[in-house]
Amino acid sequence: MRLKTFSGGLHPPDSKEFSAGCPIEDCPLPEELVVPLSQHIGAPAKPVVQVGDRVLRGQVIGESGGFVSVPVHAPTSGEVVAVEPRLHPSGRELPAVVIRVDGEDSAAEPMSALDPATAEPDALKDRIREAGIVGMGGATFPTHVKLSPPPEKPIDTLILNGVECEPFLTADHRLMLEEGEKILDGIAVLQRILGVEKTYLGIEANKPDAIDQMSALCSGRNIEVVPLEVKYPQGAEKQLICAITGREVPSGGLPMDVGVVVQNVGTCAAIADAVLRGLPLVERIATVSGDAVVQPKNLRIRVGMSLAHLVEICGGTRVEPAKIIMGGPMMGMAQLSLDVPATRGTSGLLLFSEEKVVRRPEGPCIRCARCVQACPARLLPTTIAAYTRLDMMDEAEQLGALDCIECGCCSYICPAALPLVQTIRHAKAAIMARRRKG
Amino acid sequence: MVELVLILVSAIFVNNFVLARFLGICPFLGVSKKVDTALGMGMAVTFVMTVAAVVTWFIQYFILVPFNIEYLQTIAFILVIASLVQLVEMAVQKLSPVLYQALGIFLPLITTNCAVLGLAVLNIQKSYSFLESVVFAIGAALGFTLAMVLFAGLRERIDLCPVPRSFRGTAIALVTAGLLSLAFMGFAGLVKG
Amino acid sequence: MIAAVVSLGGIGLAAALALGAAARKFAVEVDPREAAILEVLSGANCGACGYPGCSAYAKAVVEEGVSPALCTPGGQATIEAIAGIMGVSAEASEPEVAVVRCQGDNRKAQLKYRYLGLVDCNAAQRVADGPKACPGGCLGLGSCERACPFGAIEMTPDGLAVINRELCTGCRKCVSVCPRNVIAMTPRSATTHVLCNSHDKGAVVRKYCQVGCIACQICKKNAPEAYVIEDFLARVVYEHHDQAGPGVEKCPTSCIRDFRFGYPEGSSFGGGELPSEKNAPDEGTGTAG
Amino acid sequence: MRQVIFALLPACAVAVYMFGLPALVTLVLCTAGCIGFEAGCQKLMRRPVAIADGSAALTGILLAMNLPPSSPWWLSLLGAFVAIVIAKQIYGGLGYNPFNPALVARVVLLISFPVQMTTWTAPTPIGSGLDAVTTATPLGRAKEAVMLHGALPADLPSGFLGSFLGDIGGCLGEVSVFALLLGGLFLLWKRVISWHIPVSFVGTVIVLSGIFWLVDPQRYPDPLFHLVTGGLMLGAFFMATDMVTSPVTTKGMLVFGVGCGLLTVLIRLFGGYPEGVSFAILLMNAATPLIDRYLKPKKFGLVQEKGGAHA
Repeated sequence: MRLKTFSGGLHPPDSKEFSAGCPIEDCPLPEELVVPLSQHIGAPAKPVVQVGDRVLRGQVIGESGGFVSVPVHAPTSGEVVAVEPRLHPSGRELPAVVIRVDGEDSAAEPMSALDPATAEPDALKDRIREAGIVGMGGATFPTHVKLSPPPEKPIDTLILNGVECEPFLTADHRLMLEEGEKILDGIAVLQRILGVEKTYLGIEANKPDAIDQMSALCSGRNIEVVPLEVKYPQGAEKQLICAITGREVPSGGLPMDVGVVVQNVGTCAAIADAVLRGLPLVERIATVSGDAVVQPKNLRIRVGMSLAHLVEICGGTRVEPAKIIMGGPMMGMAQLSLDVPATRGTSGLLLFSEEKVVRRPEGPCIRCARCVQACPARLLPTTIAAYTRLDMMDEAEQLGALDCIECGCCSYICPAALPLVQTIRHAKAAIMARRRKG
Repeated sequence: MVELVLILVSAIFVNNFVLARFLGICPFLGVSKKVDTALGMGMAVTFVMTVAAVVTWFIQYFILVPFNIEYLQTIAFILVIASLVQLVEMAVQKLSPVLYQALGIFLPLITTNCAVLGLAVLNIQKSYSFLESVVFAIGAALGFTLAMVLFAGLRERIDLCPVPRSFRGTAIALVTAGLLSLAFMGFAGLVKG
Repeated sequence: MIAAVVSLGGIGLAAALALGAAARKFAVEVDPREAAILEVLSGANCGACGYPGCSAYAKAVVEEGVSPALCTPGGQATIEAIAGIMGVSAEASEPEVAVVRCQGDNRKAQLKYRYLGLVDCNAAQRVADGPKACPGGCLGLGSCERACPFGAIEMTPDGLAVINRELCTGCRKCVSVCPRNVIAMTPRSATTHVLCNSHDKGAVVRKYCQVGCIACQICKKNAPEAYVIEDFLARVVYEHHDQAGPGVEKCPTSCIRDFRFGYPEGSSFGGGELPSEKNAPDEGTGTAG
Repeated sequence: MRQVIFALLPACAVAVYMFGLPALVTLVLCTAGCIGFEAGCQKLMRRPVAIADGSAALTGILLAMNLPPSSPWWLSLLGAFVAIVIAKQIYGGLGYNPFNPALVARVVLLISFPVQMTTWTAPTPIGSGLDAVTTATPLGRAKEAVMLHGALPADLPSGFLGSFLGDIGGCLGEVSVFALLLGGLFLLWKRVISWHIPVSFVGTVIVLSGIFWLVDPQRYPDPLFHLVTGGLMLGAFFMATDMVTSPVTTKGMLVFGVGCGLLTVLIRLFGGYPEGVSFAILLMNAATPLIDRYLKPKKFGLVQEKGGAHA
């Protein structure tokens, strides 16, 4: 059978063998946690604790700052030693709560458990917001917003994203293998909230064990497991919807415009914890890998652990890392140092040695059109970039710069090593800035 | 019928007004920075050429020839063409101010555009019948538009090139026009006429 | 002969009638003042006035009664000319010139990381707030140089923007394009400026820049009228710029500079006096290092 | 770039074997000339000298392929100058030239020096002991005969195998279809070029010339003749597929190939020149920006799929 997929895309070596076989390990607590108040897209949370306060695991330390925002919880018990700007994965100094860990890890009173079969959808959505749940694939968009489509946009399909198309990352893979039931619980909650007719779980075909496992679990539950062709960016929301349902999210639109909601399997597991057990989101699974790490692992980490601590748990580094990436190698964010806290969106931490980091000199574009063929949004990356370089933003916009999903296929495939996606990202920001100006 | 088709094809490709006869170079270089304006200019010229061919044909055979004043041909034709262009200019300004802005000074310059006058004179020279004149005019105008649009496309692309400073602007445009004309040499002999 | 005159006259008459009719049908109202204003504007279409191009500004002046004083590149003469056309009085405005408030090029200031990507300051600023350790320093990727319609900005080989005061018309294009607000508009008569844009504390500044303002107060002690220190950064009070001299020599990090005595090092404008400046003191005309 | 040069080697070898020393001299002069002009230009413009990328050498080889084997030395050097300086470097160098440099040079030479450019030597394989004699290309003879008598000459080479392997007069690159095809297939296999342009180009030539042949076989040669003579293979696999001067989208490539084929046949059958491949490719080069402009891929999300019934 031909596997479902989308048009465009490419096949980077998936490099998952380093950590795919490693069961999830609990990461021990460090002495200090730096919990950023901005761990999601939208307004940052407002701190509600002061220096000297004792906090318990799961206690709210930052209140949500608006509708598109979620609260932040203490990942463990300890004493607040500072509320100040700290280096954030974005490279900026942003407000964070620093907690000295007492090691007891005593939990605050959990929220009441809800029964997904009987609870009101609105109560479930409130719970998801209170638990601070955001998209855990890396985008960190507040989940309750995604689950609240306006009434004129009926949702008939729920898609679970277990694709994990980024090379190296195996966190979702391990989660599906080890905690499949939790994911199913989360799916039940989502189905109750959305009232959908059809639920799909998309998994890339390079994870046959996860496909078998989830197929067995899902049988008889109105959930269809869809094996997908191994191709990057198969896990990008719009591409995933296209592959599974054949619907294309309109340009500038959202999945809800075609009646679909997509949720990451990690988010699903977090929802199950929040609803069935009343636990807020303070931990997640993250893959630590890359050739500079001694022992690649899949870790269950707490939010606020410094990247240096994660590396230490994985046996430290073999060589001086030349590149540190939070997230996947294609779309992740390069980090200035390891003194940065992990957040709810930290799906992975990759450390590469100098020899793995390919830095080719930029050459001239010879219009080989590899980027055009690879672009999953079917744009002309090199032409958009050429106009952007000359600051001709009208032309760049006309060519659809805003439809770019920033998957990085063009930069990856470019034989001339041009920074295409970086340039287009700049064009997008410049066009948006100009629109705001009016 | 075949004759008419041949005249049309010949005027568009083989004896392209711009690239083979080198008429109408001024708007060709002046208004070819963007494909859209080139297209607009092409349409304006198409209109002027067709109407000019009709009117000048009538003037030639119903006024100049009967009165034996063919020596006034040039003056009479320029007079008519100039008025026509004025007309088009007013219409464009009213109907499409954007195009009017983009065409700028080149719109009134169609007045003295050798392509239009050349067409009128060629029609008489080749002693085309009325129908042949009109077809020849349409062909010439389409050829002009084709050359304009092709050239504008090339120039839009050259805008993105790191052309050496001394060749920027008109210099590189002229080189490109030369190369384009070179390519059109391939049509030579395709249709005799 | 008669036939010639009559027939040509007839053709001309017919054409004239047709044109006359067309002129009535396709009449477009254009205010003659608009064309007159367009005439006196520089035609650079720089956008300093806030309108997309000179013709849009001319239209706005005539139709919306926008102030005639918005064309900074044209200077006082243009403003007066527009005011004359519109029949209003022109208020005088002091001509301005842009100044890059930074001397920390890639040799003198530290970098946080190596930036690889589009050569554009705004693009670099979006990557972890720019590669320069100083949050206010010039990124040196030349966005202002490309934005300047008058060719008044050059980048030194070590990555610092320097503005040629004679070519600068005060159009503010560079100010709006700079992501770090390094470029400021200053009165043209003032030649002494604090070339630093970092509001960090002195100890922090010292760590990442050799020529940053450390807010040591020495300039203020030497010329109390001419300087203020706000938020750990010294600033020249331009009303008293003529008294700023003593602060220049005493500044321990040489971040205060008098442009009469040269430009930041590495720029090709460096050295020599500006002919437009009168009363240049006798001493010290060499390039300040 | 290297792979394209590599793919051209068999054809070069056949040409040198068939035409002997003059062919080798032309090859060397063109290649050296191109590299020299490229380096000189880049020095003059104070840009980094990038002759190591192989693009100038490739242009040189392609240019030589487009010249008669007995070209005088100055013809080769002039061609190299036109190709590199006028057609490429003043547009900014590699990646920016709108027209294929080697073809521009060929057409400039063809128009300026028709005699030198159409003096062909009959192939005299090394060791055959034959003296070099001048001859006409099959396309040239076909054209002449049709012009004069309105019918094809009776003795047009019908030996398909011979012309396929390479014993007909013509430019260096028109000799052996077999060697060129070998190189072309190598490029396809290595995915240096995509199939769209060669297939649509050659396909159009076969279909169109086939139609004409069926209409009047006395006047129009058969498709096979079109395939194995002239520069069709060279053009379809090595010149039209030049990425810099051809469209970037697959749809655009197909249109480009069809356009090339159409113009080639029209010029060959009805035009003043016996060979139309180079003009056809140049004309389509000129149309490439427009093709790219109007045949962009449909952006993701602009097509409403059948499943998306949600208005």
